[in-house]
Amino acid sequence: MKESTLNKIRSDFPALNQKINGRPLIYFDNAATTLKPEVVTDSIATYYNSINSNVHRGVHFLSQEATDAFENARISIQKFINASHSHEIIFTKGTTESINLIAYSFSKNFIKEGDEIIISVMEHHANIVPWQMVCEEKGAKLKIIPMDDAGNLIIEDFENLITEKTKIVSVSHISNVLGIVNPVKKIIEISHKYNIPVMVDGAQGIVHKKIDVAELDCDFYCFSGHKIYGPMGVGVLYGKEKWLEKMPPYQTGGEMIKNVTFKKTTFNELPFKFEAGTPNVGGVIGLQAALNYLSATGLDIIYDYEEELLKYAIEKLSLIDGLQSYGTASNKSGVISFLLDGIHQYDAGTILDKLGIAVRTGNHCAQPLIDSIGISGTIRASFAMYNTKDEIDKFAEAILTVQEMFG
Amino acid sequence: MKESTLNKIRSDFPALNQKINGRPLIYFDNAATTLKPEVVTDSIATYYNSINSNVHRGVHFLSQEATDAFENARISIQKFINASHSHEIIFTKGTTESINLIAYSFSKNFIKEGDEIIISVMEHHANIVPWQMVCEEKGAKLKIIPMDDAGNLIIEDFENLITEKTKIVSVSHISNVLGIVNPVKKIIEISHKYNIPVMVDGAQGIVHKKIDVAELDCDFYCFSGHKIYGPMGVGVLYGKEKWLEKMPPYQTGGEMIKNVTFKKTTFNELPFKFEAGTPNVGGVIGLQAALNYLSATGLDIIYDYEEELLKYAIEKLSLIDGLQSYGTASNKSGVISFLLDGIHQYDAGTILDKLGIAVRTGNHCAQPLIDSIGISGTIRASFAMYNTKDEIDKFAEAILTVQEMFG
Amino acid sequence: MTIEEIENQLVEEFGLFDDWMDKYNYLIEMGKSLPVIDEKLKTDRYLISGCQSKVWVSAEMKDGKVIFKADSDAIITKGVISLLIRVLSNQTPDDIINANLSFLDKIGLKEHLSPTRSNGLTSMIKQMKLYALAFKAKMSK
Amino acid sequence: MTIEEIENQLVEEFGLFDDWMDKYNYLIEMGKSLPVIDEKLKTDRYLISGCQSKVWVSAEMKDGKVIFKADSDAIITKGVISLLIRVLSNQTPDDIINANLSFLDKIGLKEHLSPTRSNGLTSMIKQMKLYALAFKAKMSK
Ligand SMILES: Cc1ncc(COP(=O)(O)O)c(C=O)c1O
Ligand SMILES: Cc1ncc(COP(=O)(O)O)c(C=O)c1O
Repeated sequence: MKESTLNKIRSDFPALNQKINGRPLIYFDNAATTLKPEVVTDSIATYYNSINSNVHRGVHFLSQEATDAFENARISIQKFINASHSHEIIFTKGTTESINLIAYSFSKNFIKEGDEIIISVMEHHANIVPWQMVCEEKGAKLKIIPMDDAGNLIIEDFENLITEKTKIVSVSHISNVLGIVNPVKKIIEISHKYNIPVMVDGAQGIVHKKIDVAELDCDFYCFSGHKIYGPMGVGVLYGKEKWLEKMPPYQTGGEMIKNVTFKKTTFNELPFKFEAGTPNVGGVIGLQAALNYLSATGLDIIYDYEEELLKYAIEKLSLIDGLQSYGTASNKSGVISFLLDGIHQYDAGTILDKLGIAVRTGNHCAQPLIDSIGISGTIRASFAMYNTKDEIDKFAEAILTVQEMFG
Repeated sequence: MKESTLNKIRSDFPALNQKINGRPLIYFDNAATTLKPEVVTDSIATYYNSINSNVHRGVHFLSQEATDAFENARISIQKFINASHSHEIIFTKGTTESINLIAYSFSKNFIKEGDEIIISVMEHHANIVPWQMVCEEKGAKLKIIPMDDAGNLIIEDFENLITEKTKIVSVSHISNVLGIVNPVKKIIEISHKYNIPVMVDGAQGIVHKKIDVAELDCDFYCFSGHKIYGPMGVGVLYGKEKWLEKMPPYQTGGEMIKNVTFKKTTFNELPFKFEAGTPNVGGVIGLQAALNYLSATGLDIIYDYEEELLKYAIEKLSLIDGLQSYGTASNKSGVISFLLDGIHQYDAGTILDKLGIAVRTGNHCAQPLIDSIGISGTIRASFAMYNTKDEIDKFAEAILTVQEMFG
Repeated sequence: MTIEEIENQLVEEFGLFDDWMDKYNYLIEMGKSLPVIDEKLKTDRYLISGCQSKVWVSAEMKDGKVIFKADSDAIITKGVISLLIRVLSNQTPDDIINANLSFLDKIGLKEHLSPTRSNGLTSMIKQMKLYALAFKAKMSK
Repeated sequence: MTIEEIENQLVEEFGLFDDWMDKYNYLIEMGKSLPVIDEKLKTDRYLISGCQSKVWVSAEMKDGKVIFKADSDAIITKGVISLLIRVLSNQTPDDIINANLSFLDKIGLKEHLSPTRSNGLTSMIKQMKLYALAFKAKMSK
């Protein structure tokens, strides 16, 4: 990325322009939530301060404008991930809700006692617990794809897990702890051989990779707005029409119905069937602004730069004695996790914070993965397009300071 | 309200400052969603442009700030509705989700085959369909409190509906179609005599009445941020601790768990048990800003003025020939619904829109109520604190124009 | 007349009004003068549902041309319907299928055809084109 | 010494440092010198759970005073624990229950006691006060 582009980007994110404990903020907690470019908050404010209205069914001008803006955002998102139809884009409040929706609605029609669901060992709790609930409710069984020491999912083991009782496979695109990019395309190919649908948890994938759901051929793809420079409280569930059509509604109420009598209620068509209640129009418009910002900046430029940054960070950290990295496989994106010998991650995180560096420590909502490695947590640094090599240099220095303090 | 106060309020809402079809906007669609004072969008922008962070479990400074801001907002809301504990305030994405949550979690532990659920004839679809789903799922029965011609719920009939199988009563505080303020306190008293919990759909109530859940003694109270001058995508479920403690979680994932292994997952305490995934921190902060704005303006001043406005509107409309009002009972707030003889509501709404007046027409997501009156919809005008008598005068004139055009 | 000729005619007619109220008054007139359709066609079978104003539409084939009949309970909707019928009725299936109906934009009534507008008109046009398609398929057998 | 006296002493000690790094170095020293607790107390029974750093706390009654023992797997947390033990251990139940611990604020470590901070210290103080309450109840029987 050209330096001028990087500077331009940095100037678009007001939150970068602050000091923490007297030092310029170095924000390496992007996997938890990214900062927002000013166009996002501007677009939200503009929406509320002008066309602010509830959508659908309103005859008045503002309501029409709001509806058009909302439905245009749906089409933008459809194009951004290359879905076939805009009605395959369902708005939710985030990845967690998207997965809960699928777990509920898919299992209602397709999972019965004795059936099996496959996830991987490196899933976020959001892609574990909803399936555990389904298993408990239905008497189904959860099976786990293991990984090798470098963090690669073991594909042969996966194929062996599949039986005729396997009804769905749900895996993360990119691990939020290790940054490993999982071979989702391979997993989808294998699963489809057995006619098993695959849902991809794209909470981390959406921001670091070009997503083309047609090419991936995944059956479901989920992500959160707030992890791709958009606002909180809005998320997306992409689902193939053929599956969404066959799934019953999840939440019920206004918008998602066609006809209500006390005797019998009939439901609306896609996508509305899955969108009960007043949607988060402001949030959806903010998300659209974020995606537009990315497209305008140039996706390839961003992905290349992020790759460069990650490589640089990995190199830098590899020079530090007493630093143990996790997830060393080569296919990585956006995230590194490590520990310092003899130093608790909480201690390290606290001192890094004092030095103006925001990292996350702990189990990152992926406790089974952390347990399987046999540690109590990691220090996680996760990068975004506005981070710099200079910040990574400072980070490496700060780690040395931490080691000295606890040495 | 003093004119200077009213002018100040109007100047705080940027959306009022626009023309629709060449005329100054008269926004009478407040029951669908209110406009937002600038402090709301400002507070959202400030959050995203500075402390923007994911909450809970983060060691770094910004994450702490975000967590404190988020939990302070919870306490603000607790105080606003006078709940006993801040952990009785659950953040959702809106009223619809709040009701879905209760319907799911309450019924899971407390409703079995043959049990009965009581709602009223004037409920919004959001307070009908989730209960229909529960009834279908569990083999329970939905019973309906009827109303008289003026729109009063018939309390004697309600008491007769109660049996030992009645497990929960769910009614709206204020009807979104008729503006009738239901006798919820009376309904709660009666229900509690039989140890039946009551949930109040406060989507319309929250904005026109001082809500004191302790005094009301309701077991649950729900509302949406966007109908009380706050952002979309955030809502509240208040529940008494004793009920929330006994209800299983609804959505699952991060935040709401204590411990996850592939064998066994244990859940977090209240309120987190019911808040899966990254919450809408920006939305919650925007909602808090809205409530602070109301408190600073003075709740009593606002409620008195809204009453005055409504009375004025009712009087004005009563002078118009060929105008049929619905919900003529005396205890009304914020909303009027009517039809013009021989004129379809859609036609009237279209012309009013051309005249710069935003009203809503149709069944207002309360089809059973509309059916029970024997009409196909109404024209609904709903008021907020920034509306004026002058606007109501213009509205009355506009209605005459409509009558002339279709006469 | 061809579809295009009728469209031009309508654009001209509406060009006479420079204020919206006259335009709507004219539309209302047209709505009122739309031939009333047989009450027995006003059944669920011909109903376009899920809308604020009900719209019924039926079609039959006569001498290679499609004859539409339609109605609505809202008069403005009826007005727009009458325009659509003037343009599309008594045309060949092919011409109907290919019509782009840009005249509504030109006369400032495009808003009524927004797919998000719940007056049933968008669904009605879709339905009219579906009828044309069906007749075309039948003819070519 | 009374709780207040010890608090003042700590405020004085920390007053010597004018930069955060010295303060944290001192805290780390204190953490390291916290008497190691019996490994057999490091069980779930004494664990304050749900936190990033584990905290164990136990208590016993001696001559009308409560003796606390505590530990953590994180050294900064241990440092703060050692301060809390210096202040609260060997005090009467009543004094413990009434302690407001404002010294942490004064020495610039208040952040560690934020209820939203998941280091377990807030829960630990709650637990210490609960122990004190329990002993008090036992005594008054
Ligand atoms: C891989 C993965 N899945 C799911 C989630 C949950 O996303 P959200 O909290 O936005 O619902 C996250 C975010 O923490 C994640 O990283
Ligand atoms: C009485 C009532 N209940 C429930 C709702 C649903 O609220 P929301 O769409 O914000 O979830 C509304 C709003 O339309 C309402 O007026």
